Amino acid sequence: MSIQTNDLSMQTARAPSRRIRAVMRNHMSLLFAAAMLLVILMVYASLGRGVLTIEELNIDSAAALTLVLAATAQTIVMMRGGIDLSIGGIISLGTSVFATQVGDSAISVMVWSAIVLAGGALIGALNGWIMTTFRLQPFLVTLAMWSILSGVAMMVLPTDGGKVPGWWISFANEKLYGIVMPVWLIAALLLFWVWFAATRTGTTIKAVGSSAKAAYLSGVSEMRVNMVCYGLSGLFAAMAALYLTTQIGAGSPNIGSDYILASVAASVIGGVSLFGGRGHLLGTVIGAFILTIIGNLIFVLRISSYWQPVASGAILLCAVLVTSIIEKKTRASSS
Amino acid sequence: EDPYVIYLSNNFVGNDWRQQMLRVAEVTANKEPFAGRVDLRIENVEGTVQAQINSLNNIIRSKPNAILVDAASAEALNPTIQKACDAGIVVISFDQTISAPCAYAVESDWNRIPNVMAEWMADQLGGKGKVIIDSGLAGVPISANIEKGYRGVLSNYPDIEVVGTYNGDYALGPEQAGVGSLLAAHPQIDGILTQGYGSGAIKALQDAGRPVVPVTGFSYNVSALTCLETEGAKCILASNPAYLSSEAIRLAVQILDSGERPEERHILVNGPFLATGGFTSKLHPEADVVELENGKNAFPDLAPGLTLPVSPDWMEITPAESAGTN
Amino acid sequence: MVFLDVNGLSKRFGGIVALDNASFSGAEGEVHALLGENGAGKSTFIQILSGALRPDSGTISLGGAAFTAATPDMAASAGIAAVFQELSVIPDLTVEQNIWFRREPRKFGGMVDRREMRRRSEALLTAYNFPPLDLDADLRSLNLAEQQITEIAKGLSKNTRVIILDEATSALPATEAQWLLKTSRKIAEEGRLVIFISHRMSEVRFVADRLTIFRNGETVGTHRIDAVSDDDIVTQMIGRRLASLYPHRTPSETGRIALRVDRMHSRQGLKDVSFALSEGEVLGVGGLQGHGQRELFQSIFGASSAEGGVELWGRPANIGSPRDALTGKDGIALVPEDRKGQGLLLDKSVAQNLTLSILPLLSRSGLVDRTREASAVDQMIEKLSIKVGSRAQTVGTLSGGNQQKVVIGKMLLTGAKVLLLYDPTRGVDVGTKAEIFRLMRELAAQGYAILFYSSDLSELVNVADRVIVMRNGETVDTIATPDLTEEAILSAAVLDTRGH
Amino acid sequence: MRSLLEGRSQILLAYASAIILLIATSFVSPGFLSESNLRLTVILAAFIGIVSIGQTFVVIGAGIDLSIPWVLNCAAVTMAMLAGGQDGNLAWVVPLVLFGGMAVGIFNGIGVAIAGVPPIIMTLATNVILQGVILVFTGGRPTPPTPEFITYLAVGRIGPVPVLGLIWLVLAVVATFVLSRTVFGRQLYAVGDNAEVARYSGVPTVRTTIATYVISGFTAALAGILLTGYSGQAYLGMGDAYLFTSVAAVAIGGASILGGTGTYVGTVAGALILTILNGLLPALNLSSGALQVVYGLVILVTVAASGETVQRLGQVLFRKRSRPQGGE
Ligand SMILES: Nc1ncnc2c1ncn2[C@@H]1O[C@H](COP(=O)(O)OP(=O)(O)OP(=O)(O)O)[C@@H](O)[C@H]1O
Ligand SMILES: Nc1ncnc2c1ncn2[C@@H]1O[C@H](COP(=O)(O)OP(=O)(O)OP(=O)(O)O)[C@@H](O)[C@H]1O
Ligand SMILES: [Mg+2]
Ligand SMILES: [Mg+2]
Repeated sequence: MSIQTNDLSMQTARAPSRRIRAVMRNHMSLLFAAAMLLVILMVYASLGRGVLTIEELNIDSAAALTLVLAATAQTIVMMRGGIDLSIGGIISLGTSVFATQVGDSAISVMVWSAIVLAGGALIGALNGWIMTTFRLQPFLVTLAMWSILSGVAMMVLPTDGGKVPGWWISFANEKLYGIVMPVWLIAALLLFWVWFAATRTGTTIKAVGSSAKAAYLSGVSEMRVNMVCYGLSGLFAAMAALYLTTQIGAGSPNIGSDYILASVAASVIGGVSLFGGRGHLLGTVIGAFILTIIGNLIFVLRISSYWQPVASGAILLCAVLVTSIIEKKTRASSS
Repeated sequence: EDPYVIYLSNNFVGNDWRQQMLRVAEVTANKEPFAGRVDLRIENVEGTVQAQINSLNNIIRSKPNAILVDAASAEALNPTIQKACDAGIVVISFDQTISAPCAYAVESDWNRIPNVMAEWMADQLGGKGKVIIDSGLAGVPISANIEKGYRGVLSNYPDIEVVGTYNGDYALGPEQAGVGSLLAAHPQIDGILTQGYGSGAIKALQDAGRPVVPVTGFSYNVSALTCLETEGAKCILASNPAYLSSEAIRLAVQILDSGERPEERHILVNGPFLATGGFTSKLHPEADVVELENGKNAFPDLAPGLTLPVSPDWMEITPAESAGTN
Repeated sequence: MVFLDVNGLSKRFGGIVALDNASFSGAEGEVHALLGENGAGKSTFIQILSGALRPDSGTISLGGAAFTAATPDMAASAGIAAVFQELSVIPDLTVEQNIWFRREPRKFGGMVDRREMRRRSEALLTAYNFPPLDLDADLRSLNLAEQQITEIAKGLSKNTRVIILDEATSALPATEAQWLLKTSRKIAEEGRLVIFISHRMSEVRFVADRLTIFRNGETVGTHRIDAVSDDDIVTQMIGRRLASLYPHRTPSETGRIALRVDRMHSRQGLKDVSFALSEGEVLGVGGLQGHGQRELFQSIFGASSAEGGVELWGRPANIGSPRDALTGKDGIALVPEDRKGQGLLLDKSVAQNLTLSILPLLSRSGLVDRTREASAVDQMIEKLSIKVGSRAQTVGTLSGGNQQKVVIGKMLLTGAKVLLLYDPTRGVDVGTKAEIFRLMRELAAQGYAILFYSSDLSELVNVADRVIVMRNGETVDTIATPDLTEEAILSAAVLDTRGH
Repeated sequence: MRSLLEGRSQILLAYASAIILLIATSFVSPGFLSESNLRLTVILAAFIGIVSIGQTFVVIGAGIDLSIPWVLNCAAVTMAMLAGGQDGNLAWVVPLVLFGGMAVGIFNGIGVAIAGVPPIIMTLATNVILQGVILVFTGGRPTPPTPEFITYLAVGRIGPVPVLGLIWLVLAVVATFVLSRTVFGRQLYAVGDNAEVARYSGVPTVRTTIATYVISGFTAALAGILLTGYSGQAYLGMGDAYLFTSVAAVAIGGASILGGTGTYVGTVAGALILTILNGLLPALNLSSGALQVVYGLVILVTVAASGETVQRLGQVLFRKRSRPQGGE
């Protein structure tokens, strides 16, 4: 009947524009983060360093990778609407165990890497189990776990020390087609995400973060989701620990704490919502690079020592401020 | 010829000691014999190892003559420092030093300091009593070192018992709180070996209404003043001088000038001890222990957070300069 | 012959008895309506059948075998799927992801097989001849009707012997509602059982073969649809006779213009809306859904920005935020479309929700006067006969209709003189509907000015004095009694009566 | 009924665990229940408690304030410098400093509520900037000693009762009253629960959000001033301990860090638990590592106990379907 057809035509007319809006909405934060990074790079480049060179890419990637891995862990948990402070403990313990136990042989490195990774995953899963069984806030459970793991790390290795094989340290500078391992790793990480986001597990985690109640109505098991999320988080934190040992050539029982807030910051800058359901690892990677490169920017700007903290904070703030404002406006008019 | 480009990479700005150290470095660089010969560039980073590694990488890329490092970690910077050395840059770590063999380490004598102070304590207690020890900042090598030294010496006195430890974190608040809770736990405490101010411990004793017992600490102005002004206080204060930075600059310039490098990578800076009443160490007879004296080595009109002594003997840095109050 | 047989089903929530020894029996090939006032226990019943809730006691048999389901998944595989009243869709997933959530077809490496999923989606949509639906749109970006349709698609996609529609039409515009009714018949003719819940008698008449009536969690009776009159049904539902659904309409407008909207236009799709709402008038807003009604209501309320003049009692009003609307001298109040997203704090108490907008009014020098608050709350619970265990019950645990009543109560409490009612009777039972309509006329008579949108045309026709018809964001026509009929509105909505 | 009872019983349980902890501690540390030590405990708890007032408001409003450490530190340092050790100057110095703290709060609030910067980033950046600002402002100069009166406020006592304890008590009563009885408090819960619904209900969401950060700035500055009294001087880094502690106290007190719930009464329990724990640990005579393990375990057990029990209660009384704690 005429009504139906009229209605049809009207709706279909609206559909495409809406699809664009939907895509916009989902990846806006990510786009803005990218823009932010670009601007910073421009400023940076204009200050006489050949920025857009492979060399720079290699150096910055090597510097950023630990944070990227830690932030990956955090992103997965934040997608589900949680937070994981225990990555601090996992990183500390990971480096400590690895640096104290590992020998020079490749076998030994492989074995102990495996052990550290497995340990991280297990500890993460334990977080998930505890918070589900006792209905506790992720914040508290992971805060406690952070403290516990740091303590254990300190028992394993009271102060910075231990050693890792020389060839392991130089891993970060190994080149493949003129590009260092960290860059390839980051690429691999993004590929992983593309795959992960396309799996049922990926969708489920996003769904629970978006609306836990609806997800449970659809038969999602809270226990399973939590154990998987925090397990993965632990796994990536352990990866961060392993890579970190190539950077510091030793173990450190308290180094992990440096990455807790930074990992959250990187994710948030990259457009991951603290309330769950939204985010993409690409954004997180961009966020991590922004945080890393701001340091370089300060250096080349030759800012006097007193002003350096002010500057780093101010740059970050300006960047986020501008993008947030634009984003808010865009959202307002597109919804 | 153009001045040496020397970078000072400092991993933490958040306490009085570091601020004085930075100020002293600047003062030194602009005083004879360095005025005009040293282009000192200070790079501060916020606490984290990662940040200092990144900062050092930036510094290395700009190929300076020398890098002075107050390090976030004794080990974690080694791979980066190695890069610097390979690039032919003179690397001198100070205060929190690093273990990389290619870098020099300018520091206080962390074996002598706890030894002398523990010996003094034992002397004060007549070889008998219950004491508590400050473990400093968890995970920091120097902290472990000092505690080890304290315990090592005290173990020679069978009648002295270490009944507790706390983390003083080199800050007043934690020292006061830590001592406070140990006082609660132990009805009898005859001596307190801190790694921090010592004055916090004395305050804690007073708050708890306990008699003031012998206290070891480090020579901050506030510590010295507290020891002098508090009724019946007995203190020994070791110095970890803030002018370690000037010593590092001096060493760097010396190496750059002469082009030859000292064999010994460890350069120990021996500041004097300040004590209420004189004391001569048997373990380290060479250690000079100066008697605390108002106006001479304790300055009521200067800031409490000032670290003493303010000036190395080979150069005149006034208290005002090191306090930045001029 | 009986296919689904339920006996002695009981469910309590703390003090509240939701189901009290209820029974139900449905046969394959029928559309079986389930009726009852708000809070009668229908949704609880449904949630138990579909594995979302576990009963305290009672037996369920399906096709002769005992049926137990711990989760909706298990229920679905056992042969029962439900379209929930409280939508179970996920805001940050696309329509398609929602339909197949956790049942996605997969290819190598566990990745979702998008092509296959798309194939199935399109097959599903065409099989039931769904209204057009953008499979890639985020649920967040959809309006309630579209979300409801997604929920329906999700339910039908499970392809079960028993399909439950819990007030699935309540959020749908006329055309889509029509479609769903036809679809339900079709499904029944395929030999499956459709359990259909609605508060719209006309729909029940159109679609149901039999109906079962709940009251206070008990089964009152089951009848063949042609064996009972509407009056009997209503009587059994609410336990008393209902004179008439619609109040007698005595014109009460004073002619004083309360709200004048002049050439209002906005990015959100309002092109050019002008009208005047006079004191004591109930002005209906008609037209096909999605032609700007929602945007109009929100823009007047200051919830979304729009250009164009707004006058209140002849004075130009400058409303930048809902707060301005509510706090302005004899301000404007809104019953928003989205109960969950805009109307209620679901995990706060009934009292906190009812008084949220009027805290300043209830307070002396910044302090909330608790006694005044309590009395205001009780009076509203009383007035709208909201079924609650206590003032402090969490709103989220109220039945759908009672939640809607809380939204209305919240608006009434503001004391605003201009009321914007966007589909206020959604999911509300007949008894209360009648009450609400009576209230609207009464308020009008007291000089309130009411702007009224309903997804149910007959409500507009029977309650409003005039109806402005919107089409593509413009007001295309104004129809007043006596020639105010559903046909008139529809034709105006579809073909431009200004004839060019 | 549920939400109400849940809130209440969780708080009760928090206090129960605080008391149990206290008793446990008094076994390990005989003098712990001595008057002087209880006084010390109250004083130390008061500092956590006072900074946590602001954090409680912010967290209820679905935000977080990570700028507390250096707001506190800046307040302490500027107070010490401006007062120059003279009580006489306090009359204008203290108000000025407190106002400074509130100004920072306004800055945070505007960034979050109007510009839409995620709170965690906004306040983190503010924290870093403030650290730099104070260094620039003081030239890193160590500060003069604390005026007598401040010291009195921090460690003085009236009879056996510590002055600071009384100050805290007053503030606690005010905070609780504001949250539970005032329009602002009630609206704050709404904003934290669902900002959109709040906005549709005419709640001044922007102003309300900003207000929470202002309060936080105020309490952080106040704590800073008082803390100089306790430690006898303002020193750089004195605030760092309060970054996670303040959030932990709020969370242990039963607030969800996702906003919409929480009470200050609960936070007080949190502050007490953390302080007693800090008093217990040194007495245990363990290695730093072991201490951190114990610290974590105790926190876990404490909150697990209350959390679990509450849930049981809820299930028994209301057959509540399991809903996620952090999920929505
Ligand atoms: N989780 C719960 N906690 C407490 N009471 C509940 C809960 N769920 C439902 N109830 C109560 O059970 C009763 C039945 O609710 P139900 O949703 O089944 O009614 P309904 O027939 O669907 O009404 P409506 O037509 O308004 O949807 C209501 O009084 C409701 O308040
Ligand atoms: N939660 C929110 N997120 C983004 N913008 C908002 C939010 N709430 C309100 N606004 C915008 O901020 C402006 C002021 O809104 P609101 O009245 O809530 O804050 P307010 O400044 O306290 O109000 P008033 O100026 O009357 O005191 C409005 O234009 C509104 O659109
Ligand atoms: Mg229902
Ligand atoms: Mg306003």
